[in-house]
Amino acid sequence: MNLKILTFGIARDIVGGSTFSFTVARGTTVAQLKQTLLDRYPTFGNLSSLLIAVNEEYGDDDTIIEENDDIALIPPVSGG
Amino acid sequence: MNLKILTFGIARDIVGGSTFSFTVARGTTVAQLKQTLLDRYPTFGNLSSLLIAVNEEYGDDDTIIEENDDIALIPPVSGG
Amino acid sequence: MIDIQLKTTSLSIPDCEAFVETDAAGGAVVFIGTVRNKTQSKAVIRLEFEAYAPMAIREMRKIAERATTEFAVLRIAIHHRTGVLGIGEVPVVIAVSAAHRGAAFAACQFCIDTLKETVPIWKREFFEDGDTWVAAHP
Amino acid sequence: MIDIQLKTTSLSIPDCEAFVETDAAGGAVVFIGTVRNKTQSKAVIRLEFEAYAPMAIREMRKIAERATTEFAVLRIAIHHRTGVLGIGEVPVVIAVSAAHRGAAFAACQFCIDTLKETVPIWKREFFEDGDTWVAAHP
Repeated sequence: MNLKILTFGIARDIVGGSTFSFTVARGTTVAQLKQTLLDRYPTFGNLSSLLIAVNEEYGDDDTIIEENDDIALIPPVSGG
Repeated sequence: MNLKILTFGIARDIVGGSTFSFTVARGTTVAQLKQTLLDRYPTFGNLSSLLIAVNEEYGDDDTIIEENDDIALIPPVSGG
Repeated sequence: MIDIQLKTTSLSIPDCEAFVETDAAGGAVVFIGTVRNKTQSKAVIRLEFEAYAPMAIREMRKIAERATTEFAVLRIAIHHRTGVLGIGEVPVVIAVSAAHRGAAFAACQFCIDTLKETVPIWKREFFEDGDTWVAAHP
Repeated sequence: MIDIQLKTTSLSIPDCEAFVETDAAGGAVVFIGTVRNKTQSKAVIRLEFEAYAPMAIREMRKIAERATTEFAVLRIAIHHRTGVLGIGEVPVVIAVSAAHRGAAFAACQFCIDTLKETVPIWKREFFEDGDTWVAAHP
Protein backbone atom coordinates (compact mmCIF):
# COMPACT_ATOMS: atom_id res chain seq x y z
CA MET A 1 0.00 0.00 0.00
CA ASN A 2 1.08 3.55 -0.61
CA LEU A 3 1.62 5.89 2.36
CA LYS A 4 1.81 9.65 2.23
CA ILE A 5 4.18 10.63 5.02
CA LEU A 6 4.52 14.07 6.62
CA THR A 7 7.96 15.28 7.66
CA PHE A 8 9.08 18.02 10.02
CA GLY A 9 12.26 19.72 11.14
CA ILE A 10 15.45 17.96 10.17
CA ALA A 11 13.46 15.00 8.80
CA ARG A 12 12.07 17.29 6.12
CA ASP A 13 15.58 18.41 5.21
CA ILE A 14 16.74 14.79 4.98
CA VAL A 15 13.83 13.68 2.83
CA GLY A 16 13.86 16.89 0.81
CA GLY A 17 10.16 17.71 1.11
CA SER A 18 7.40 18.17 3.63
CA THR A 19 5.55 15.09 2.38
CA PHE A 20 6.67 12.06 0.46
CA SER A 21 5.11 8.85 -0.78
CA PHE A 22 6.36 5.50 0.41
CA THR A 23 5.16 2.03 -0.50
CA VAL A 24 5.06 -0.69 2.15
CA ALA A 25 3.46 -4.12 2.42
CA ARG A 26 0.10 -4.46 4.15
CA GLY A 27 0.49 -5.35 7.82
CA THR A 28 3.68 -3.28 8.15
CA THR A 29 4.36 -2.22 11.74
CA VAL A 30 5.82 1.07 12.95
CA ALA A 31 9.12 -0.69 13.72
CA GLN A 32 9.26 -2.16 10.21
CA LEU A 33 8.44 1.19 8.60
CA LYS A 34 11.18 2.84 10.61
CA GLN A 35 13.71 0.22 9.52
CA THR A 36 12.67 0.58 5.88
CA LEU A 37 13.06 4.35 6.13
CA LEU A 38 16.51 3.95 7.70
CA ASP A 39 17.54 1.70 4.81
CA ARG A 40 16.28 4.25 2.30
CA TYR A 41 17.59 7.36 4.15
CA PRO A 42 20.63 6.25 6.19
CA THR A 43 21.07 9.82 7.49
CA PHE A 44 18.14 9.20 9.86
CA GLY A 45 20.57 6.96 11.74
CA ASN A 46 22.52 10.06 12.82
CA LEU A 47 19.55 11.55 14.71
CA SER A 48 19.15 11.27 18.48
CA SER A 49 15.79 9.62 17.85
CA LEU A 50 13.16 9.11 15.19
CA LEU A 51 9.57 8.41 16.13
CA ILE A 52 6.59 7.69 13.92
CA ALA A 53 3.24 9.31 14.59
CA VAL A 54 0.16 7.39 13.48
CA ASN A 55 -3.02 9.45 13.34
CA GLU A 56 -1.49 12.20 15.49
CA GLU A 57 -0.37 9.84 18.26
CA TYR A 58 3.08 8.36 18.89
CA GLY A 59 3.02 4.85 17.40
CA ASP A 60 4.35 1.87 19.34
CA ASP A 61 6.84 -0.40 17.60
CA ASP A 62 4.15 -3.03 17.04
CA THR A 63 1.39 -0.67 15.91
CA ILE A 64 0.18 -1.91 12.51
CA ILE A 65 -0.14 0.79 9.89
CA GLU A 66 -3.38 0.87 7.92
CA GLU A 67 -3.95 2.41 4.54
CA ASN A 68 -5.06 6.07 4.91
CA ASP A 69 -3.49 6.43 8.36
CA ASP A 70 -1.90 9.84 8.89
CA ILE A 71 1.80 9.06 9.20
CA ALA A 72 4.41 11.59 10.28
CA LEU A 73 8.13 11.39 10.98
CA ILE A 74 9.00 12.95 14.34
CA PRO A 75 12.70 13.76 14.73
CA PRO A 76 13.89 14.92 18.20
CA VAL A 77 11.49 17.62 19.39
CA SER A 78 12.74 20.95 20.74
CA GLY A 79 9.74 23.11 21.59
CA GLY A 80 9.43 25.47 24.53
CA MET B 1 16.31 53.60 80.04
CA ASN B 2 13.02 54.21 78.29
CA LEU B 3 12.23 52.37 75.02
CA LYS B 4 9.59 53.31 72.52
CA ILE B 5 8.43 50.01 71.05
CA LEU B 6 6.53 49.53 67.79
CA THR B 7 3.88 46.83 67.60
CA PHE B 8 2.21 45.12 64.65
CA GLY B 9 -0.56 42.65 63.96
CA ILE B 10 -1.84 40.78 66.97
CA ALA B 11 0.92 42.29 69.15
CA ARG B 12 -0.69 45.70 68.64
CA ASP B 13 -4.05 44.29 69.69
CA ILE B 14 -2.50 42.76 72.82
CA VAL B 15 -0.66 45.91 73.83
CA GLY B 16 -3.56 48.14 72.79
CA GLY B 17 -1.60 50.59 70.67
CA SER B 18 0.85 50.75 67.78
CA THR B 19 3.61 52.09 70.02
CA PHE B 20 4.19 51.93 73.73
CA SER B 21 6.85 53.02 76.15
CA PHE B 22 8.67 50.51 78.25
CA THR B 23 11.41 51.06 80.82
CA VAL B 24 14.27 48.56 81.06
CA ALA B 25 17.68 48.53 82.72
CA ARG B 26 20.75 49.49 80.66
CA GLY B 27 22.43 46.41 79.22
CA THR B 28 19.13 44.60 78.75
CA THR B 29 19.32 41.90 76.08
CA VAL B 30 16.66 40.91 73.58
CA ALA B 31 15.95 37.72 75.57
CA GLN B 32 15.52 39.73 78.79
CA LEU B 33 13.25 42.26 77.09
CA LYS B 34 11.13 39.45 75.74
CA GLN B 35 10.81 37.87 79.20
CA THR B 36 9.90 41.21 80.76
CA LEU B 37 7.24 41.74 78.10
CA LEU B 38 5.84 38.25 78.71
CA ASP B 39 5.60 39.04 82.43
CA ARG B 40 3.79 42.29 81.69
CA TYR B 41 1.56 40.89 78.85
CA PRO B 42 1.09 37.17 79.54
CA THR B 43 -1.09 36.87 76.41
CA PHE B 44 2.10 36.96 74.31
CA GLY B 45 2.72 33.47 75.66
CA ASN B 46 -0.20 32.20 73.54
CA LEU B 47 1.45 33.23 70.26
CA SER B 48 3.31 30.77 68.03
CA SER B 49 6.35 33.02 68.33
CA LEU B 50 7.40 36.51 69.31
CA LEU B 51 10.55 38.05 67.89
CA ILE B 52 12.15 41.39 68.64
CA ALA B 53 13.49 43.55 65.86
CA VAL B 54 16.34 45.90 66.72
CA ASN B 55 16.99 48.62 64.16
CA GLU B 56 14.97 46.80 61.51
CA GLU B 57 16.84 43.51 61.91
CA TYR B 58 15.83 40.41 63.85
CA GLY B 59 17.64 40.60 67.22
CA ASP B 60 19.47 37.58 68.60
CA ASP B 61 18.69 36.58 72.19
CA ASP B 62 21.97 38.09 73.38
CA THR B 63 21.77 41.31 71.37
CA ILE B 64 22.11 44.19 73.86
CA ILE B 65 19.57 46.94 73.42
CA GLU B 66 20.90 50.50 73.35
CA GLU B 67 18.97 53.64 74.08
CA ASN B 68 17.40 55.07 70.89
CA ASP B 69 17.44 51.67 69.13
CA ASP B 70 14.37 51.12 67.02
CA ILE B 71 12.59 48.25 68.74
CA ALA B 72 9.61 46.40 67.27
CA LEU B 73 7.59 43.38 68.37
CA ILE B 74 7.24 40.84 65.58
CA PRO B 75 4.45 38.31 66.14
CA PRO B 76 4.21 35.39 63.67
CA VAL B 77 4.41 36.82 60.17
CA SER B 78 1.89 35.88 57.47
CA GLY B 79 2.72 37.84 54.34
CA GLY B 80 2.48 36.56 50.79
CA MET C 1 19.40 43.22 39.41
CA ILE C 2 16.75 43.39 42.09
CA ASP C 3 13.51 45.38 42.32
CA ILE C 4 11.74 45.45 45.70
CA GLN C 5 8.48 47.31 46.17
CA LEU C 6 6.03 47.55 49.04
CA LYS C 7 2.92 49.32 47.80
CA THR C 8 -0.43 50.45 49.13
CA THR C 9 -1.97 50.31 45.64
CA SER C 10 -2.54 47.52 43.09
CA LEU C 11 0.49 45.57 41.98
CA SER C 12 1.37 45.43 38.29
CA ILE C 13 2.22 41.91 37.13
CA PRO C 14 3.49 43.21 33.74
CA ASP C 15 5.84 45.62 35.56
CA CYS C 16 7.43 42.70 37.42
CA GLU C 17 7.71 40.67 34.22
CA ALA C 18 9.19 43.61 32.32
CA PHE C 19 11.79 44.20 35.04
CA VAL C 20 13.19 40.67 34.76
CA GLU C 21 13.30 40.65 30.94
CA THR C 22 16.80 40.48 29.54
CA ASP C 23 18.33 39.08 26.36
CA ALA C 24 20.38 36.60 28.39
CA ALA C 25 17.24 35.00 29.87
CA GLY C 26 15.90 31.71 28.58
CA GLY C 27 12.80 32.14 30.69
CA ALA C 28 11.09 33.70 33.65
CA VAL C 29 8.99 32.20 36.41
CA VAL C 30 6.36 34.38 38.02
CA PHE C 31 4.46 33.68 41.22
CA ILE C 32 1.21 35.61 41.61
CA GLY C 33 -0.37 35.34 45.03
CA THR C 34 -4.14 35.81 45.08
CA VAL C 35 -6.64 36.19 47.89
CA ARG C 36 -8.50 32.91 48.13
CA ASN C 37 -12.23 32.79 48.87
CA LYS C 38 -11.82 30.44 51.78
CA THR C 39 -9.48 29.22 54.51
CA GLN C 40 -9.95 25.69 55.81
CA SER C 41 -13.44 25.69 54.26
CA LYS C 42 -14.46 28.94 55.97
CA ALA C 43 -15.59 31.72 53.60
CA VAL C 44 -13.25 34.74 53.55
CA ILE C 45 -14.74 38.20 52.87
CA ARG C 46 -11.55 40.21 52.62
CA LEU C 47 -8.00 40.40 53.90
CA GLU C 48 -6.03 43.19 55.45
CA PHE C 49 -2.23 43.25 55.19
CA GLU C 50 -0.02 45.43 57.32
CA ALA C 51 3.75 45.69 57.26
CA TYR C 52 6.62 47.00 59.29
CA ALA C 53 7.52 48.78 56.08
CA PRO C 54 11.24 49.64 56.32
CA MET C 55 12.11 46.22 57.74
CA ALA C 56 9.83 44.38 55.29
CA ILE C 57 11.68 46.05 52.41
CA ARG C 58 15.06 45.11 53.93
CA GLU C 59 14.00 41.51 54.46
CA MET C 60 12.59 41.20 50.92
CA ARG C 61 15.86 42.55 49.56
CA LYS C 62 17.83 40.03 51.64
CA ILE C 63 15.75 37.21 50.18
CA ALA C 64 16.36 38.38 46.63
CA GLU C 65 20.09 38.78 47.33
CA ARG C 66 20.28 35.31 48.83
CA ALA C 67 18.40 33.85 45.85
CA THR C 68 20.85 35.59 43.51
CA THR C 69 23.75 34.00 45.39
CA GLU C 70 22.26 30.52 45.67
CA PHE C 71 20.71 30.12 42.23
CA ALA C 72 21.96 31.05 38.75
CA VAL C 73 19.37 33.76 38.22
CA LEU C 74 19.56 37.05 36.35
CA ARG C 75 16.91 39.39 37.77
CA ILE C 76 14.35 39.29 40.57
CA ALA C 77 11.34 41.49 41.27
CA ILE C 78 9.42 41.14 44.55
CA HIS C 79 6.37 43.39 44.94
CA HIS C 80 4.09 43.18 47.98
CA ARG C 81 0.96 45.12 48.74
CA THR C 82 -0.56 46.26 52.02
CA GLY C 83 -4.06 47.42 52.96
CA VAL C 84 -7.46 45.89 52.32
CA LEU C 85 -7.72 43.28 49.54
CA GLY C 86 -10.81 41.52 48.23
CA ILE C 87 -11.09 37.98 46.87
CA GLY C 88 -8.96 37.53 43.73
CA GLU C 89 -6.79 40.56 44.42
CA VAL C 90 -3.03 40.18 44.37
CA PRO C 91 -0.98 40.73 47.55
CA VAL C 92 2.33 39.54 46.12
CA VAL C 93 4.12 39.09 42.78
CA ILE C 94 7.57 37.53 42.45
CA ALA C 95 9.27 37.33 39.04
CA VAL C 96 12.64 35.66 38.44
CA SER C 97 14.54 35.33 35.18
CA ALA C 98 17.41 32.96 34.47
CA ALA C 99 19.36 31.53 31.59
CA HIS C 100 17.90 28.11 32.46
CA ARG C 101 14.40 27.47 33.72
CA GLY C 102 15.32 25.13 36.59
CA ALA C 103 17.10 27.95 38.41
CA ALA C 104 14.17 30.32 37.84
CA PHE C 105 11.66 27.84 39.28
CA ALA C 106 13.84 27.04 42.30
CA ALA C 107 14.64 30.68 43.05
CA CYS C 108 11.02 31.85 42.67
CA GLN C 109 9.80 29.15 45.04
CA PHE C 110 12.62 29.94 47.48
CA CYS C 111 11.61 33.62 47.46
CA ILE C 112 7.93 33.07 48.21
CA ASP C 113 8.62 30.33 50.79
CA THR C 114 11.14 32.52 52.61
CA LEU C 115 9.02 35.67 52.32
CA LYS C 116 6.23 33.89 54.17
CA GLU C 117 8.66 32.94 56.94
CA THR C 118 10.72 36.06 57.50
CA VAL C 119 9.19 39.25 56.10
CA PRO C 120 7.37 41.32 58.75
CA ILE C 121 3.99 41.48 57.07
CA TRP C 122 0.77 40.40 58.75
CA LYS C 123 -2.47 39.20 57.26
CA ARG C 124 -5.83 39.54 58.98
CA GLU C 125 -8.66 37.44 57.57
CA PHE C 126 -12.21 38.73 57.83
CA PHE C 127 -15.12 36.28 57.93
CA GLU C 128 -18.88 36.83 58.26
CA ASP C 129 -18.59 36.29 61.99
CA GLY C 130 -15.28 37.83 62.95
CA ASP C 131 -11.63 38.04 62.02
CA THR C 132 -8.30 36.49 62.83
CA TRP C 133 -4.58 37.25 62.50
CA VAL C 134 -3.29 34.43 60.31
CA ALA C 135 -0.74 32.08 61.89
CA ALA C 136 -0.67 34.02 65.16
CA HIS C 137 -1.51 31.03 67.35
CA PRO C 138 -0.24 27.46 67.28
CA MET D 1 -10.20 23.96 33.03
CA ILE D 2 -7.61 23.86 30.29
CA ASP D 3 -6.74 26.34 27.55
CA ILE D 4 -4.39 25.16 24.80
CA GLN D 5 -3.32 27.46 21.99
CA LEU D 6 -0.82 27.12 19.17
CA LYS D 7 -0.44 30.51 17.53
CA THR D 8 1.47 32.08 14.67
CA THR D 9 1.27 35.53 16.31
CA SER D 10 2.55 37.00 19.60
CA LEU D 11 1.46 35.26 22.77
CA SER D 12 -0.40 37.26 25.41
CA ILE D 13 0.95 36.61 28.92
CA PRO D 14 -1.99 38.49 30.52
CA ASP D 15 -4.45 36.26 28.62
CA CYS D 16 -2.84 33.15 30.12
CA GLU D 17 -2.87 34.70 33.59
CA ALA D 18 -6.50 35.81 33.22
CA PHE D 19 -7.56 32.32 32.14
CA VAL D 20 -6.21 30.69 35.31
CA GLU D 21 -7.68 33.32 37.67
CA THR D 22 -10.38 31.93 39.94
CA ASP D 23 -11.64 32.80 43.41
CA ALA D 24 -10.57 29.39 44.70
CA ALA D 25 -6.91 30.03 43.77
CA GLY D 26 -4.34 30.98 46.36
CA GLY D 27 -1.85 31.67 43.63
CA ALA D 28 -0.66 31.10 40.11
CA VAL D 29 2.74 30.17 38.71
CA VAL D 30 3.59 31.33 35.21
CA PHE D 31 6.48 30.17 33.06
CA ILE D 32 7.46 32.53 30.26
CA GLY D 33 9.93 31.09 27.79
CA THR D 34 12.09 33.68 26.03
CA VAL D 35 14.51 33.46 23.13
CA ARG D 36 17.98 33.70 24.60
CA ASN D 37 20.76 35.62 22.86
CA LYS D 38 23.13 32.67 22.91
CA THR D 39 23.43 28.90 22.97
CA GLN D 40 26.55 27.40 24.49
CA SER D 41 28.25 30.82 24.15
CA LYS D 42 27.39 31.09 20.44
CA ALA D 43 25.40 34.22 19.49
CA VAL D 44 21.88 33.48 18.27
CA ILE D 45 20.29 35.82 15.71
CA ARG D 46 16.78 34.39 15.62
CA LEU D 47 14.83 31.17 16.03
CA GLU D 48 12.28 29.49 13.87
CA PHE D 49 9.68 27.18 15.40
CA GLU D 50 7.61 24.76 13.41
CA ALA D 51 4.95 22.37 14.66
CA TYR D 52 2.98 19.36 13.58
CA ALA D 53 0.02 21.47 14.60
CA PRO D 54 -2.87 19.05 15.23
CA MET D 55 -0.64 16.61 17.10
CA ALA D 56 1.14 19.39 19.02
CA ILE D 57 -2.23 20.62 20.30
CA ARG D 58 -3.25 17.08 21.30
CA GLU D 59 0.04 16.49 23.12
CA MET D 60 -0.17 19.84 24.95
CA ARG D 61 -3.70 18.97 26.04
CA LYS D 62 -2.53 15.55 27.30
CA ILE D 63 0.16 17.25 29.38
CA ALA D 64 -2.36 19.64 30.93
CA GLU D 65 -4.78 16.79 31.63
CA ARG D 66 -2.04 14.72 33.23
CA ALA D 67 -0.95 17.70 35.35
CA THR D 68 -4.56 18.17 36.46
CA THR D 69 -4.70 14.52 37.52
CA GLU D 70 -1.34 14.42 39.25
CA PHE D 71 -1.34 17.79 41.03
CA ALA D 72 -4.05 19.62 42.95
CA VAL D 73 -4.37 22.41 40.40
CA LEU D 74 -7.37 24.44 39.28
CA ARG D 75 -6.67 25.78 35.77
CA ILE D 76 -3.90 25.47 33.21
CA ALA D 77 -3.15 27.54 30.11
CA ILE D 78 -0.46 26.42 27.66
CA HIS D 79 0.19 28.73 24.69
CA HIS D 80 2.94 28.05 22.16
CA ARG D 81 3.97 30.08 19.19
CA THR D 82 5.42 29.07 15.82
CA GLY D 83 7.27 31.02 13.14
CA VAL D 84 10.27 33.33 13.33
CA LEU D 85 11.12 34.80 16.75
CA GLY D 86 13.81 37.34 17.62
CA ILE D 87 15.82 37.58 20.84
CA GLY D 88 13.58 38.27 23.83
CA GLU D 89 10.40 37.11 22.09
CA VAL D 90 8.20 34.55 23.80
CA PRO D 91 7.70 31.10 22.25
CA VAL D 92 5.80 29.60 25.19
CA VAL D 93 3.70 30.66 28.19
CA ILE D 94 2.37 28.21 30.79
CA ALA D 95 0.13 29.43 33.61
CA VAL D 96 -1.18 27.20 36.40
CA SER D 97 -3.40 28.16 39.33
CA ALA D 98 -3.97 26.16 42.49
CA ALA D 99 -5.36 26.53 45.97
CA HIS D 100 -1.83 26.02 47.31
CA ARG D 101 1.34 27.28 45.68
CA GLY D 102 3.36 24.06 45.94
CA ALA D 103 1.03 22.32 43.51
CA ALA D 104 1.15 25.27 41.11
CA PHE D 105 4.97 25.27 41.05
CA ALA D 106 5.19 21.49 40.61
CA ALA D 107 2.54 21.37 37.88
CA CYS D 108 3.97 24.33 35.94
CA GLN D 109 7.43 22.78 35.95
CA PHE D 110 5.99 19.39 34.98
CA CYS D 111 4.20 21.02 32.01
CA ILE D 112 7.23 22.77 30.57
CA ASP D 113 9.56 19.81 31.20
CA THR D 114 7.14 17.41 29.51
CA LEU D 115 6.35 19.82 26.67
CA LYS D 116 10.02 19.91 25.77
CA GLU D 117 10.10 16.10 25.68
CA THR D 118 6.90 15.14 23.90
CA VAL D 119 5.26 17.95 21.93
CA PRO D 120 6.07 17.81 18.19
CA ILE D 121 7.52 21.28 17.82
CA TRP D 122 10.95 21.95 16.38
CA LYS D 123 13.30 24.84 16.92
CA ARG D 124 15.89 25.95 14.38
CA GLU D 125 18.61 28.27 15.66
CA PHE D 126 20.14 30.78 13.26
CA PHE D 127 23.68 32.02 13.85
CA GLU D 128 25.87 34.42 11.89
CA ASP D 129 27.45 31.47 10.09
CA GLY D 130 24.63 28.98 9.68
CA ASP D 131 21.78 27.27 11.43
CA THR D 132 20.93 24.08 13.26
CA TRP D 133 17.92 22.05 14.31
CA VAL D 134 18.13 22.03 18.10
CA ALA D 135 18.62 18.62 19.75
CA ALA D 136 18.51 16.76 16.43
CA HIS D 137 21.85 15.03 16.92
CA PRO D 138 23.38 13.29 19.95
